[in-house]
Amino acid sequence: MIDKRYDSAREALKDVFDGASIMISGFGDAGMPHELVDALVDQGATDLTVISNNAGGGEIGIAALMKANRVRKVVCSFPRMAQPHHFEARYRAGDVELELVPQGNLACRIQAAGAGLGAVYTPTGYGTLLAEGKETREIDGRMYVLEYPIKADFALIKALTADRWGNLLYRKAGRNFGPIMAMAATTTIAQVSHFAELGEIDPETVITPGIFVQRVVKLQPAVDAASAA
Amino acid sequence: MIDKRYDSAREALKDVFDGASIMISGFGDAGMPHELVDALVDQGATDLTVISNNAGGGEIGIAALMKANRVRKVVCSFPRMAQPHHFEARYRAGDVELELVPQGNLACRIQAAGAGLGAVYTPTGYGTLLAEGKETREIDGRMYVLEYPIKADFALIKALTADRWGNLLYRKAGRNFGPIMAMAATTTIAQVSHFAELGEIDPETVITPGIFVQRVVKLQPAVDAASAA
Amino acid sequence: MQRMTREQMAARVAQDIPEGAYVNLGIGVPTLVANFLPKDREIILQSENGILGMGPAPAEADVDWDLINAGKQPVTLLAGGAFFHHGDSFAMMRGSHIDICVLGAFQVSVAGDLANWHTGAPDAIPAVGGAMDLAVGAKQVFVMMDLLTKGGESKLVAKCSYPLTGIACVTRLYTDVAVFELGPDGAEVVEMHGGMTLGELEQMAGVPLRAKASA
Amino acid sequence: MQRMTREQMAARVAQDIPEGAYVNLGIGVPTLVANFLPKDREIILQSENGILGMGPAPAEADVDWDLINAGKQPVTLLAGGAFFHHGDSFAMMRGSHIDICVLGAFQVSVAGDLANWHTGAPDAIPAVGGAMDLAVGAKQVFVMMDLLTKGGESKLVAKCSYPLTGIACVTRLYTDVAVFELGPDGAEVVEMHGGMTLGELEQMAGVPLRAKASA
Repeated sequence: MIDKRYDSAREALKDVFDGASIMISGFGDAGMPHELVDALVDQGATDLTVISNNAGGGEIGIAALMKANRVRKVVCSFPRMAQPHHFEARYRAGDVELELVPQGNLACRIQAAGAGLGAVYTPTGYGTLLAEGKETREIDGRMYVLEYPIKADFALIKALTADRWGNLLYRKAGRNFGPIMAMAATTTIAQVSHFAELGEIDPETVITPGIFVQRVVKLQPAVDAASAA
Repeated sequence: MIDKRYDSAREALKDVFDGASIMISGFGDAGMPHELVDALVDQGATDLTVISNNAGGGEIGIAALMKANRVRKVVCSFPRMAQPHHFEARYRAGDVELELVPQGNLACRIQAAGAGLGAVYTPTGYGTLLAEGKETREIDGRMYVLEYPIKADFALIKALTADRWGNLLYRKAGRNFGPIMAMAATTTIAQVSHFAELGEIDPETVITPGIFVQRVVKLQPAVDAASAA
Repeated sequence: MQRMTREQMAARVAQDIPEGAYVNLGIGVPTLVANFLPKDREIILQSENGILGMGPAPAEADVDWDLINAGKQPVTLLAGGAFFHHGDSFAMMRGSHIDICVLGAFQVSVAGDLANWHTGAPDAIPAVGGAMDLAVGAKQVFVMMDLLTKGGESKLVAKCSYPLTGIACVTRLYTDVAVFELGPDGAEVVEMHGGMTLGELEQMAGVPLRAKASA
Repeated sequence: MQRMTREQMAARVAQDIPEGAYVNLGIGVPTLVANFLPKDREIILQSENGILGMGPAPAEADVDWDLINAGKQPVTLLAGGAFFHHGDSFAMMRGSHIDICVLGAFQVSVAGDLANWHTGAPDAIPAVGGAMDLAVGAKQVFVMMDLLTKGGESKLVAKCSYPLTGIACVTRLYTDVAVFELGPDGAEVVEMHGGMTLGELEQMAGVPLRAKASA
């Protein structure tokens, strides 16, 4: 029997290795798997490359990884979120390298990895600092920049509901990067609020089919957005 | 008030022009907007480029367009479906040009158009007849073929339900090319079985957001798959 | 001279957004435009984090931190709205499905080049978000900004000195003193506020300006 | 010599599909494999037209023409199944999310080149479907075919004479007389049916063969 459910974040993260590349979903706090990332701090892996829209704010999640100096490189579009002091300190100390990627290029490079493409010509960033040194090409009268896929060893994402095959539902704008990161990582680990029985999720409404998800773990968010709704 | 609902296929198709490129969804009969395509035969536009997975079978839909000799070129992955006699006759007579595209390249070129990419390096077809003369590149030890976006003036797609903003739900494997074609055409016209009130479709379950749909029209399929379910 | 407030500028931008438009409002001042959209027009707001049909801020009791805009402020969803993932969201922007985006700027050139993501200060930690995607992707890019910096320098320039966000992408510029159309032939003045002459405006802007021929 | 029937070949392939595998079965003979999957293993079938968790053919009364496989035959959906669009479906294939695909073939080379979409006949109307995508994308590509054509020619060749579907993509070849592993070092015989010797098989295949070292 296929059963992708794990009993604890600790179990779900046990093979994360030093030097691993890790995608982390979320935009603001929505869809951010803070509890799973906090468990990664406890797990101890270091020298990580983090691919996420932000570089952590406050004291939990990615910020806690930064504080513990586990991150060698961040690939993100917007490192400046609220209270970015842990990232800023590491960045200014030279402990962490920053690859700044326009958000749409970040999304499409993650999608390219998930879909098995070799590279894509994207319109974003042409003629800017963020395309310096990159190959460009005029296609049909418009200029494009050649960008390569971003894949990862692990994706840590937050969803609302999972079944034992790994099918996922999300909640509102918490969906954001989850579905595309799930497709681009070797091992996708989803933190969810609920487990559903197999067949309980309407096949028409599945957002991430289980083929893209290797492990699911039920974790109670410290602050549950749903409870405020 | 935004209202994308049209009273008839005739009205919805009235500005289809000679020489237009037209995407048509469907895989087998599932998701194939036969009734909308039949109305296009009546509408009279000719010299069309049809982008679809198949090149028509039997007597209705794309086959009827073929029979009426309205198609100059077909871009598809699998022209041989059941009873392809109308396509075959036009093809052998030299009336219609065939661009054969591997199905995954077809899908990803349509997606590239919808997403505004200039071109993509795809793994499919490298070293085969279908990549002859195309630019190739080795990336990370693997060979890829450069493929360009496929866009269209119109997309004719079949969905299950629409609201007046053009949000769409599909039915089972009838979804296939509909969502990606809707994103790649200037004017997307969806044939649906039901109209829903605005707000009746759960925002979590919308498959094609209305931004990708310009017109919706309720047409009763001659043979309704749902009635057999 | 009377200058427009931010609210007046937002109201002016809102006038130019037609019924049925799909619109993305950038972080900061452009967000104000939502408050001035004509009540008799249905206009659909997109947020880069996966929302179409964004509604106004909720009452405090209804705040849901899974329903926020690109500026991470709580919002609501209108009937007819939809959620989607970041791939689809940026396909909307980059694939020219968004009719209008409204952005702030540090500088805009008369040809429509945009600089709004980076001051170029060597010690700044840069952040770009979705600005470059909106700049290249939306069918029309509107910029809202004061014409002058606090130091009195014109932000409408012959050539941007700040790092660029996008090239030749801004179509309309809404400032506190005038509205401009930008393009390969330079800046045209669509309207002036506060009774200025074209000569006075040109002097203030420090770039050559033409009056737009009336339609 | 006793040769395997199609059903026996399908059963043999099914043995090599492990618990939890995501599998795409090509049109035609490979579809038979579904009937022989071990009942004690959960194996998830994908169909290129947007289905995961495909179940067996329905009773005639339950046929639904919106629920068909890649061969356009009616199927069912298991609990836990999902529908998705063609973009996601081919991302599953091309992005190496499918563990195993099983395809038929006109010819396979000892290095794993596959020819299964086009006979090369000048008057044939070619059709490719998803064959090339599966060939390059699945983690493992299994081919099922009789070793010989009806005319007695080997379909396991040094170099394909038919137009290629993919290069160096086939990992295992299941025939009516033997099972092979293919790769850069050529063809290894995993097992032989009907009591043949390696020499007899090599003569029949017409290409150099090695016995696979036992694990």
